[in-house]
Amino acid sequence: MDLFDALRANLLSPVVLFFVMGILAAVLKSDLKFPEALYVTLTIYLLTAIGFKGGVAVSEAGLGQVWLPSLAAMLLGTVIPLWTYPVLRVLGRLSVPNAAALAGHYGSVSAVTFIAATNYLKGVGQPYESYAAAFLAVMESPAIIVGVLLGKLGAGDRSDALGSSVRTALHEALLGRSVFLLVGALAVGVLSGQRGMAGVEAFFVTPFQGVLALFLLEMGTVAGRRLGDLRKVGPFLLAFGILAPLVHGFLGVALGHAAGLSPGGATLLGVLSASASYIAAPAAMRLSLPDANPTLYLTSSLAITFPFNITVGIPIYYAAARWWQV
Amino acid sequence: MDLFDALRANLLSPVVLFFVMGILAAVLKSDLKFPEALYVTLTIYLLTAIGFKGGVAVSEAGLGQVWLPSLAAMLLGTVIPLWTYPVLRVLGRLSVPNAAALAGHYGSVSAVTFIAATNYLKGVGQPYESYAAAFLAVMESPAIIVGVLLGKLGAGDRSDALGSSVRTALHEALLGRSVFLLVGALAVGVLSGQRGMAGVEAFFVTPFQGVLALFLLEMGTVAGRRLGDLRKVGPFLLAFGILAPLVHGFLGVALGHAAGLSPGGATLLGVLSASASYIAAPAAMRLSLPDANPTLYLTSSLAITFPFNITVGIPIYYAAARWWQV
Amino acid sequence: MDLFDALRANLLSPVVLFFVMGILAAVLKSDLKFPEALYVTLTIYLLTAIGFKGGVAVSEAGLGQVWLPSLAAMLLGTVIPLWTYPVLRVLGRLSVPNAAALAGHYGSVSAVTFIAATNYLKGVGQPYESYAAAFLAVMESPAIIVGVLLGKLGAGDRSDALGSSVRTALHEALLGRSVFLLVGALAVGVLSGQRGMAGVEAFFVTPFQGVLALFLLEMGTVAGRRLGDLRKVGPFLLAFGILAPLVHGFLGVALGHAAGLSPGGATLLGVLSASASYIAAPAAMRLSLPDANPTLYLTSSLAITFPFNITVGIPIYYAAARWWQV
Amino acid sequence: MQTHPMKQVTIIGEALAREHLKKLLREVGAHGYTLFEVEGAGAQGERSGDIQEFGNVQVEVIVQPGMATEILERLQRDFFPRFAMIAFTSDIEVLRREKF
Amino acid sequence: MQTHPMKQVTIIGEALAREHLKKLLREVGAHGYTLFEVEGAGAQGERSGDIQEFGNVQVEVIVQPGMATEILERLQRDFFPRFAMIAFTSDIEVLRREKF
Amino acid sequence: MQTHPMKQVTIIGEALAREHLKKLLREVGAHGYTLFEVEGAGAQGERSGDIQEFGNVQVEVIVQPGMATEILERLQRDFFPRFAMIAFTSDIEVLRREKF
Ligand SMILES: Nc1ncnc2c1ncn2[C@@H]1O[C@H](COP(=O)(O)O)[C@@H](O)[C@H]1O
Ligand SMILES: Nc1ncnc2c1ncn2[C@@H]1O[C@H](COP(=O)(O)O)[C@@H](O)[C@H]1O
Ligand SMILES: Nc1ncnc2c1ncn2[C@@H]1O[C@H](COP(=O)(O)O)[C@@H](O)[C@H]1O
Ligand code: NA
Ligand code: NA
Ligand code: NA
Repeated sequence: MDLFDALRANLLSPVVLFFVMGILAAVLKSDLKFPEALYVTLTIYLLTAIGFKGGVAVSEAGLGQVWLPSLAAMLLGTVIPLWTYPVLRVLGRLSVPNAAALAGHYGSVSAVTFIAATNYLKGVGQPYESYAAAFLAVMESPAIIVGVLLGKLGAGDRSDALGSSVRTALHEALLGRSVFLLVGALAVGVLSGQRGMAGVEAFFVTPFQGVLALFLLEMGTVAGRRLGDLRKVGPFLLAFGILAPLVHGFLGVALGHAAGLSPGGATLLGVLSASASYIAAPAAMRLSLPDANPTLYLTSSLAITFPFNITVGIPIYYAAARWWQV
Repeated sequence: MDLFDALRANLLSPVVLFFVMGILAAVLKSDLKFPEALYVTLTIYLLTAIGFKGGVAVSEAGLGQVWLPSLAAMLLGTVIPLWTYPVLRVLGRLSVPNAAALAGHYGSVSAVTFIAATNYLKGVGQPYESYAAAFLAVMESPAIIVGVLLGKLGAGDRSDALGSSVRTALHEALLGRSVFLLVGALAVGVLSGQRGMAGVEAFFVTPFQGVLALFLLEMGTVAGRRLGDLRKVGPFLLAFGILAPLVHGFLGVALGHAAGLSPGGATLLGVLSASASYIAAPAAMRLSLPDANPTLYLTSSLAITFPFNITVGIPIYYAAARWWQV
Repeated sequence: MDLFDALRANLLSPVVLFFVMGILAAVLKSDLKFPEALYVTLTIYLLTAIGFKGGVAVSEAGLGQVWLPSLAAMLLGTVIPLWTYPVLRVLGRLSVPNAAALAGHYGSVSAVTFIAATNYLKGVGQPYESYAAAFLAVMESPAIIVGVLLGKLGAGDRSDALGSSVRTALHEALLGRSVFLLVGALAVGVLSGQRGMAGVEAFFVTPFQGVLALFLLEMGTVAGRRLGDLRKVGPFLLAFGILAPLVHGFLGVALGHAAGLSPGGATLLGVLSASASYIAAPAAMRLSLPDANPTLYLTSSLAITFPFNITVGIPIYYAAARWWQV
Repeated sequence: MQTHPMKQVTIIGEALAREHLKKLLREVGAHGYTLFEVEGAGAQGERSGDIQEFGNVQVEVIVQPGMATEILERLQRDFFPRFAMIAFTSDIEVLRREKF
Repeated sequence: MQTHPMKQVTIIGEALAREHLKKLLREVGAHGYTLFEVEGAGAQGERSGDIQEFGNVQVEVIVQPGMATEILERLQRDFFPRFAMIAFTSDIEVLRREKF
Repeated sequence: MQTHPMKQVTIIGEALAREHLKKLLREVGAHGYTLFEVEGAGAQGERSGDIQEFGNVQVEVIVQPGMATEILERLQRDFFPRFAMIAFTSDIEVLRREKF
């Protein structure tokens, strides 16, 4: 399947079409609005399900097989901010806190983008290492910490203030809802294994794709409502929000390949590397880098990079992973 | 199966029994109360699912087969208010806005009643045109516009004010949550087709009937809480709330038959024609015909016609559709 | 399978592991918090599903088979407070209202514990009388009434005041959300029977265990947040919260055996007898025995007895039921 | 714009008191009320909103000064001893005094 | 701590008026607003929150006294005849007067 | 009916500040608080409640005048620079002054 088919398969999948429908709802000012409780519920479900499935997969594959690619993923997340930061500072002429915050966002990951990618691979019948959720779990936090450190050191903070805000960031990054659910469910999956899966599969696995479609309908409205802010972020961030994921995506695919992952697994590592956090990172940055402007990082991660990855990014990284292999 | 069996099959189905249980909860003043977020969630799920399924069915059947009965449905919705209005004015001695608002409600449709009917047909093993959801989509709005026009013209409104309130009604009717979800999901279904259905069937189709049962439990409490208002609407509306659906039901069945629908499809068109809107129409009327009294249209559509159709109406229209065929 | 395996099977099941994860979330002060609407939704689903399934089972088994064990269950619930009360008064030196309220809690039942037990039996492949949900339905209320009576008589209330507060308790106990949902769904199940089950099984049965796992994740956070109150209740209630369920559990198992239940059914009766109410009873007691201290009965039922039963209690009662049989 | 002085009585207390509070307001003859769920903490500990039964409700009712006093007296007598609850009044200016 | 007197305008009415109220506040030039869903009862009967469309919203807006009067007048004229609604003002003290 | 004058401090700001606000209230020694989620708009744009993390909370705390000033000073210093937030005080009359 060439890039065109890969794109077509994605753009005509219910998940992506519902996402577009959500964007339309926001743009057309329809009064479609999901209750907050539903948003939280869907997040809890998706994170728990993906973590649990991943944990069961880890228990099947054995840590011996999982640790290397996981370590690679973690490193990737940690280093991405290190070059993203100078780029944003120099080319983007962004202030220290803004550059640091954005760097943290792009090093961290978007769980929903990852889930959409697994869903895409299922759709095109491409197998992948189902323990890949472990990559997701280990990639979310480190970049956030690095981002905060860059911001503090760049501002030449006195070490004590530094310590406290890194502690805040650590707390947010490790005990924040998303990370906690993901890691916790992973542990549950590892401990209960295939035997435990049998009982709950009908809830955590079977309806999963449909729930994702519904969730992306909502995410469409959320992203759509921010499209208005595109004017505010200027041309540089517009370009960055699309080029950064492409660069990071190919890098992730390459690294995944090097770490011995299948094309499916390499695609997922590419997607993780290309995705930008829009929940955990903003929360941590608001608290640890209060001088950074939320409009900048939220708009670029949520209104530019997220839709780009969901619609065309994923198939591109997949095509890259397959091209690489041959 | 004769009318008696048809009724029995309906009244002993979980969906209807849960509905009755909900009415009891309200009447017995049990503290059973669904959180608003759950109500919204169930609505979103049911509308998205029915729209998506319908869209896939349309993509299977092809527009060539769908357009004629859909047009018939649309016409039906548009003309029903035209005779309902004078009846309400003359026999019911209702004011212009009240008569116009009610006419709009009974020309429009209740998605839940339609869904309950598809569920009933499944239960009795009666096949039906699964693209019928398209009828639902095209019947909701026109009658609302007609109703508003009747109210404005009847009040001899100056054209500009007329224009503005028709515009409000149009916005409500076309971008209101229910219509938008239904039409949007239909489009998604048409575009992704059977291939897309495969992935999300386990969420949008398999558990559908059970979700409907839960939703009708809630709708029972909602309708039950309004039973107290029956005193307020007087004997005429009581009779109207039961006779109008019967007349419109038979008419819909007949028209469906004429449009070449199967007995199942004719039943559904009859149900749509018989049902009265209690969400989209009230919302539009509150804004466009503020002088109409909400107690009148909400009580008759929600506390009289809706329970009547759910319990005995649906089987009656089905019996009619079968009788017609032979 | 010996006690150790029985325990192991329970402690490594997703349901229990998610419960522990929830406790951890609360203890580690993660910001994981379920929206109230989700809590209510999950309760409604679980109670409706268990009631409906039970009702269908009753319609299959026939009342002739159900009435005797149900009566036994009801009696058990009624008498448990009668000895619990003096124990709490004399050994625990608790005030009349506190002792009476606690007695009512431990005579009544926890639906979630029951559901977790059915789930456990499924997990270990142990069949049980699936109409056992009827026991749950008849055991919730009587003990609450008895508890209120004990409190009022113990306080030497004037009969009229007595009457009114018993009436309040009756209303709470019979029309409270949980009892109403359970009994109502049971009735729906009895009336619609196996035929009705076919349509809604995919929603009320198939995903049930997974939903339970998610719900116990939340219940873990709820229970975990109350662990801090353990200091407040003193050593006596700590011991009581663990010994009472053990004693009542064995008693229930024995009675179930005598009433001719299978080991599975006897286990469930034991679990019901061992469990303590933490929703219906507290609500009723707050209103009918306002002088009783909520911290005492909520902490012992929710923070001690509930976790004890969920983790180790259930397998113990099961082992007892199997040991008894041979 | 002719406005009229009124009293707003705000009652915050455990959700279990909900129906009892509505009953009280009916009895004293208040013309209406507004109610929503809140979480909070006070002398009787933290009341988080995760379990409805354990949460709080906030009730706002606008009445003539005389009725405000009556409501407070009833709360003092029948509710404060039984429920985790606070109540207070504030001065407001309403339109259409006849509504209250 | 230098505080400044301001008016808080509170509007409670049916959810359908939501967007119209936001529009009104934009038109009069309020710098912000706060909004949440409530249930309630009044002359136009009970409005429980189970169906969003049938529920109420409470809108709080902090403005200069002059703007408060303007808002009330607009409500009186355009909203009270059409929607189940009440409105009232209360005196508050804010920080950073320039925000309002 | 003996009532006592108190200050109600109302804080409306982004949900992320939630725990920090609770901490502040503990530090100044407030006896309680009431909290609920709201949506709103202000200088820092619209904050709709669809994503908890992007929404607002409204915190109401009843305290002695002295403590009210202390809370406002802390908000001014530590919160206003970091969070989208407003705060104001109003005069109320409570029962059982000892509770506050
Ligand atoms: N000082 C206070 N300020 C604001 N709300 C309070 C205060 N004290 C108590 N509350 C509210 O009133 C409820 C019951 O208070 P209490 O009876 O003191 O536990 C608490 O859960 C809070 O929601
Ligand atoms: N006296 C009152 N006190 C508090 N809220 C009120 C009062 N009267 C009306 N309301 C609120 O305003 C809404 C509309 O009032 P009404 O137009 O009188 O039905 C009601 O649903 C209540 O939420
Ligand atoms: N003038 C106002 N009236 C009522 N609420 C306001 C006002 N200004 C701001 N707010 C609330 O305070 C939050 C933060 O305000 P801001 O920091 O100005 O964005 C807003 O989201 C609103 O909920
Ligand atoms: Na990334
Ligand atoms: Na109709
Ligand atoms: Na018990």
